[in-house]
Amino acid sequence: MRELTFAEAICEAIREEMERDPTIFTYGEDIAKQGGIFGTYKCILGKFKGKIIDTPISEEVIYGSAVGAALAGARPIVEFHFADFLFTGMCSIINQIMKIRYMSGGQGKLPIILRGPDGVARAAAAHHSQSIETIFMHVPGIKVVIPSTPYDAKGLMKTALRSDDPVIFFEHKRLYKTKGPVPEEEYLIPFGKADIKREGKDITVIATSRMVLEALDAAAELEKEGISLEVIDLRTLVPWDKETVIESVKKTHKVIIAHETWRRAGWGAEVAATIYEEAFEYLDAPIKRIGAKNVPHPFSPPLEDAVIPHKEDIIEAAKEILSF
Amino acid sequence: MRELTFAEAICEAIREEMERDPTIFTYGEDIAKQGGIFGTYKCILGKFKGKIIDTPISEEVIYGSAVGAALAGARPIVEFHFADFLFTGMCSIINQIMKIRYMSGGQGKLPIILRGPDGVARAAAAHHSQSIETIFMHVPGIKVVIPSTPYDAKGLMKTALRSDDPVIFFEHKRLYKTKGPVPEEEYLIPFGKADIKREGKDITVIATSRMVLEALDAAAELEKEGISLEVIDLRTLVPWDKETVIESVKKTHKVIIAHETWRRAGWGAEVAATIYEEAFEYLDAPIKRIGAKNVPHPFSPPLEDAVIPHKEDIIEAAKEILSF
Amino acid sequence: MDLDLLNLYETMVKIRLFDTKAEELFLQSKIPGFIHSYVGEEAIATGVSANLRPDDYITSTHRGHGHMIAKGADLKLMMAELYGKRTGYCKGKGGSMHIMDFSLGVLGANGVVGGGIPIAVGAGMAIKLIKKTDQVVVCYFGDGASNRGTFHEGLNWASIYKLPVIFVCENNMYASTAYMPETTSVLDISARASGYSIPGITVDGNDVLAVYEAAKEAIERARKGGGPTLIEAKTYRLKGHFVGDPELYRSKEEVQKFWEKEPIGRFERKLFEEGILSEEKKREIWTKIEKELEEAIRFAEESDFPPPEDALTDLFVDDRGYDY
Amino acid sequence: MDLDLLNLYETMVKIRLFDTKAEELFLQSKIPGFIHSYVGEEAIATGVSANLRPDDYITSTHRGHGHMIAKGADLKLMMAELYGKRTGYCKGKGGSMHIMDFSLGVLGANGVVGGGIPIAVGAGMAIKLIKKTDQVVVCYFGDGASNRGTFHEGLNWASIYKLPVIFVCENNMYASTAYMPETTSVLDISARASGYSIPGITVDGNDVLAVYEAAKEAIERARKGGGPTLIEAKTYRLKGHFVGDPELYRSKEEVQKFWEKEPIGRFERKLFEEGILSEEKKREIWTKIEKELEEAIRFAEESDFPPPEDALTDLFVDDRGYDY
Ligand SMILES: Cc1ncc(C[n+]2csc(CCOP(=O)(O)OP(=O)(O)O)c2C)c(N)n1
Ligand SMILES: Cc1ncc(C[n+]2csc(CCOP(=O)(O)OP(=O)(O)O)c2C)c(N)n1
Ligand SMILES: [Mg+2]
Ligand SMILES: [Mg+2]
Repeated sequence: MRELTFAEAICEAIREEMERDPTIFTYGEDIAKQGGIFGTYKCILGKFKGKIIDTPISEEVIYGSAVGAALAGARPIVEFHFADFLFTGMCSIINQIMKIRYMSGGQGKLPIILRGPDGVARAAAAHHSQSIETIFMHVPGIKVVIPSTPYDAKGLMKTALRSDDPVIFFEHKRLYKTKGPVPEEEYLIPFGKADIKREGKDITVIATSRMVLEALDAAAELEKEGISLEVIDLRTLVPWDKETVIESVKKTHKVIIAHETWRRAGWGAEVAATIYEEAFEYLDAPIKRIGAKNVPHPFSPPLEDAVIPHKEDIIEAAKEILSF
Repeated sequence: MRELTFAEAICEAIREEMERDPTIFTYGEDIAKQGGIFGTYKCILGKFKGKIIDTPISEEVIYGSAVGAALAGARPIVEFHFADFLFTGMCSIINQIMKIRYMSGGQGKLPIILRGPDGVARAAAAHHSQSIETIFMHVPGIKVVIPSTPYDAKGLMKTALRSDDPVIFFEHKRLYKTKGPVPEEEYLIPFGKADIKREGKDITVIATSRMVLEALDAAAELEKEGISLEVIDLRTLVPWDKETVIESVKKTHKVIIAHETWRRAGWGAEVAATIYEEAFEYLDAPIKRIGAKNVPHPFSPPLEDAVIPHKEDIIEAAKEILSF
Repeated sequence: MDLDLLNLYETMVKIRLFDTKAEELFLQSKIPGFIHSYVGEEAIATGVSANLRPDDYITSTHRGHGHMIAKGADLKLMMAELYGKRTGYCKGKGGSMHIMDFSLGVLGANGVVGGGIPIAVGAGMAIKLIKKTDQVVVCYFGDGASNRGTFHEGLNWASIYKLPVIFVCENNMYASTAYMPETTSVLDISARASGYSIPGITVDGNDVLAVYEAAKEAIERARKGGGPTLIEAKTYRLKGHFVGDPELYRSKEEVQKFWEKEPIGRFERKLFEEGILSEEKKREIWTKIEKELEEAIRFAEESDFPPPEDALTDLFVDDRGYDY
Repeated sequence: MDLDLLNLYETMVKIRLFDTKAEELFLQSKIPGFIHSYVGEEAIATGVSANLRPDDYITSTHRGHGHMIAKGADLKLMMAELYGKRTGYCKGKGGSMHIMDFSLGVLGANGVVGGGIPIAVGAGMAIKLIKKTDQVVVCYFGDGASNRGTFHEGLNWASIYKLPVIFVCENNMYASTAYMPETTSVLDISARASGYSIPGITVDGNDVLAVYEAAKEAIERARKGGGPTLIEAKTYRLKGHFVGDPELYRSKEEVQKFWEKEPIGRFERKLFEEGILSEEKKREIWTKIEKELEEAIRFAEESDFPPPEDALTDLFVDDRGYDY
């Protein structure tokens, strides 16, 4: 099958949907003239005249305007440049995008997509490295997509672009250049459906985004030692696929949850607590949660590596859990 | 002992510390002329000339200015008016206040207090009812105080005002008028020290803020049925008192966690996951987590009541847990 | 559009009576939450809306009853919403501060000061870039809001893209307890327009015809592609910030003085002088509105509260898999 | 202060050579992360800082090397920070984009565009309200930042309280890929000053003496309690937005044209003409700086990376009980 990079897959989804739906338009900082700083708009560079728009550095309006655009009949794709700058317009997101339909008593619909990069790049430090998906799982009002492969990214982006609800779509910086098979034919991936990226029988690893790749690497290494990991990629956090997770837990009785965002009160805690609630008697050992250390992201590479999680952390956790 | 309201206790702490430390000043919206909309500045109304300041509605500066003020040698107490409007200046908080000391490699100190109301009032709806303490437990860089009694509020506020680190201090709207004993003599309450508000032997209830009162009410009712709840008030979430919690769990083997903020990915998930990690074999039943339903806060009183948790939810959870 | 002066008069009286009644009902505890009265500012929404078509949009504020009524709202549905009844505009989920009717073009009253500005700008983008119609958007906000970042970002944005957005600043001299000159660094907020290279004009906001004329010019310009305008309508908030405000920050004399300039009596005198209004006609109008209002109150009182389970609807169009 | 022209020259050359070298080292992969070059804008920080005392403050931007150097930074500690070494200004935690030295009065380079504005305002508050000294604060930011809400909130705030803050907008015609007139609704950003009733002035930012004079006037006024000034220094970003920028958004010819106006050659010619600088003196200055720079590089290269455990220090002054 044809291979695309993660960035190309996203771009293709956007291009196809923009061709199909004339109400889609997209705006954000630095997208129109260079095709986006990570190349996510390369395939539409110079196309769709008037519908790919560079904006001022005015995040409260970048995000909040999506509400008005959607209610007036358009379908905005808003780039957030870096997840760290979601905070710059957070009120527009959390208090407007995520609440207005509910406050209105269900009037209208809000087909809004917020998309952009999150996660660490390399030595980008505390203002350009954050992963903050947990906040949008905690505060109600938006669907949260956080894919790990080009295939998933395309299929989920297409679903997002046909959804009538607000969606936030996180693209990990270190994934943009990764390649994977993407069929030429159209396909959509529903929200709330996890993907078992690798079947296994000893331990269930639940991950998203970059940590799925780390989990797969860990699984490959542990296989040599006769340890079999099942790697579940949640793909969407709101809604999230409890059934697939619980089913796997009932098979393996052991769980590792891995995310790049901070460990403390990260979404791993929610998934863990839910597993205990729904499959308490099936668990052989406490769930291991892996996440970043609870500090901002330091600049210096060795410090950065000490803060974010890696496959080694998964391997270590697997060994610990087996010796519980 | 003398009784004060929650609002009076906070004000007294601020007044005493302002008398002691001439570098303290305070600003925010609507504080100087009416003593604050919930009366938290009544006891200093007209005092400390030039140090109690009404500001424009400019939250990004209200919060961000605290960094400059602190680094230039002052000790700002910044009121956030409503927790919902923390989002309006979230970048100043999360990207500046919470990161700058770390990014600087530990230069200087940041004696900043963000304080103000959170939680439901009555029919204040989606923009004036939120509790968002979990976000500050998840993202590293600030200490989180969330008291339930006038006594604790005063002692913790005084500690905050002598701390050299940023502190966010949440005062529940429905607590402001509650009364409780507050000694005339000076006392401080350290961060990271939970308070057992009621001893019990059957179930540990871990709560903060308004839910502590609900838990105490639930405990009083359940006592009649011979069920004994131990009610732990965490008081601070960063840092939080794992030891006291684990000790109690080892005694009761059963746990309920109750907070007013949304249940999904709320701090209850972190506390639950931690308990499982550290006291797995001591647990007789899955932990019950109680929080708001995962929707914005509706206006209409019966809907609001359907969304936020009450003592009845604790009672129900207790009965369920005992019949596990 | 042909201007019907009696129509203007009738709209102003309707707003006045609605808000006067709402205040009364609030003080009788029939209306929960908060109410912000538009009494004294009726000429603004009335004069502006007389230029609007049903398919034009507005964004409103926390003080939004007048904006809704001037745009043609049904008093029954409004009153029911204020009561928190299921028959209200937002099924009881919004309340006074978040009342809206997308089908009327009202993209929301808003509990966030300045929160409507990005929304208005977004509607303008959809109109200009996607729908390519000659609709316009009116964005109401207060003097206090003019100090928020959204004001700046929104006006710059609307100017750059020449959006059909008319920014109407209702300068009622107070932002809650704050006297406008003490928190706002210009005497005329319209002076800020030059910072965005757009026309700015100050009008007497208590003179409905002056407002009408200023709005007419701005709206016609916007419809023809001439871009945004900033209109500052100078008025005075005759009532407290919210119903129940102790108003410690201003003198009764000051308020009294401004009652003499209130817009309805002023317009009425003019209409009498010009023979357009007679005592009889006046009685007819008032009686009609009073009846309409009584019906609205009856409707609200006789309507049911929403059942608790309604709290878990209306967040998403598609909530499959969502976890309430 | 007596103006030493050779001193100005030397500072500009130091900045130029530092950033030229940093670019080179970055391209050799010796410096990780991002680098934003100040080449071509040296006259601004140099002209401004010549008016500053050691106890004055500045807030800087992502393009902050020049601001640091002009305020007196040690090139060794700077270079070590860029390398991510433990001997750097921030022990490797900040890097180029978050370099700071509080003891020099540099309250941070900042990865958030416009993020320094609230910080500067806060330092101004501490000076004016608490410390009551005649210190001043210079707040640097770009043309792009002038469209952020913080600009508006900050200037209004500084005006109201008459704070000793000098806002220096470095208008280099680009905000990343965005050409200034396409995202900014005024031709002269200084025109926005009138919206805050403060003096606004545009100077040739490539003329160090013009910058010096404008800053002198503004800083003297601020020291005497005359409040803030907005200085727009018009310049041009000769290098890409960051080192490695493909610069698809502008022509080589355009850049070439502006190289002819670059500030150092221009000032040099003047100094030669006036007999203040000779070829010999010039060589002496350049050689001295080149040596200083070599030493700085050697220092950086010979320094150690921080050990991983350093990642868990410097967040709080008091981290007892904190959970990393
Ligand atoms: C972002 C934000 N900050 C603070 C508040 C609290 N608040 C509600 S109304 C108000 C005053 C608004 O003043 P103005 O914009 O002049 O409108 P007015 O009430 O005078 O109509 C304030 C501070 C809020 N709702 N939103
Ligand atoms: C709040 C925020 N939004 C976006 C960015 C990404 N970004 C970094 S620099 C930059 C352009 C800044 O332009 P300007 O203020 O003119 O400064 P210059 O780079 O020209 O010195 C952008 C958009 C950011 N760092 N922060
Ligand atoms: Mg006002
Ligand atoms: Mg620039």
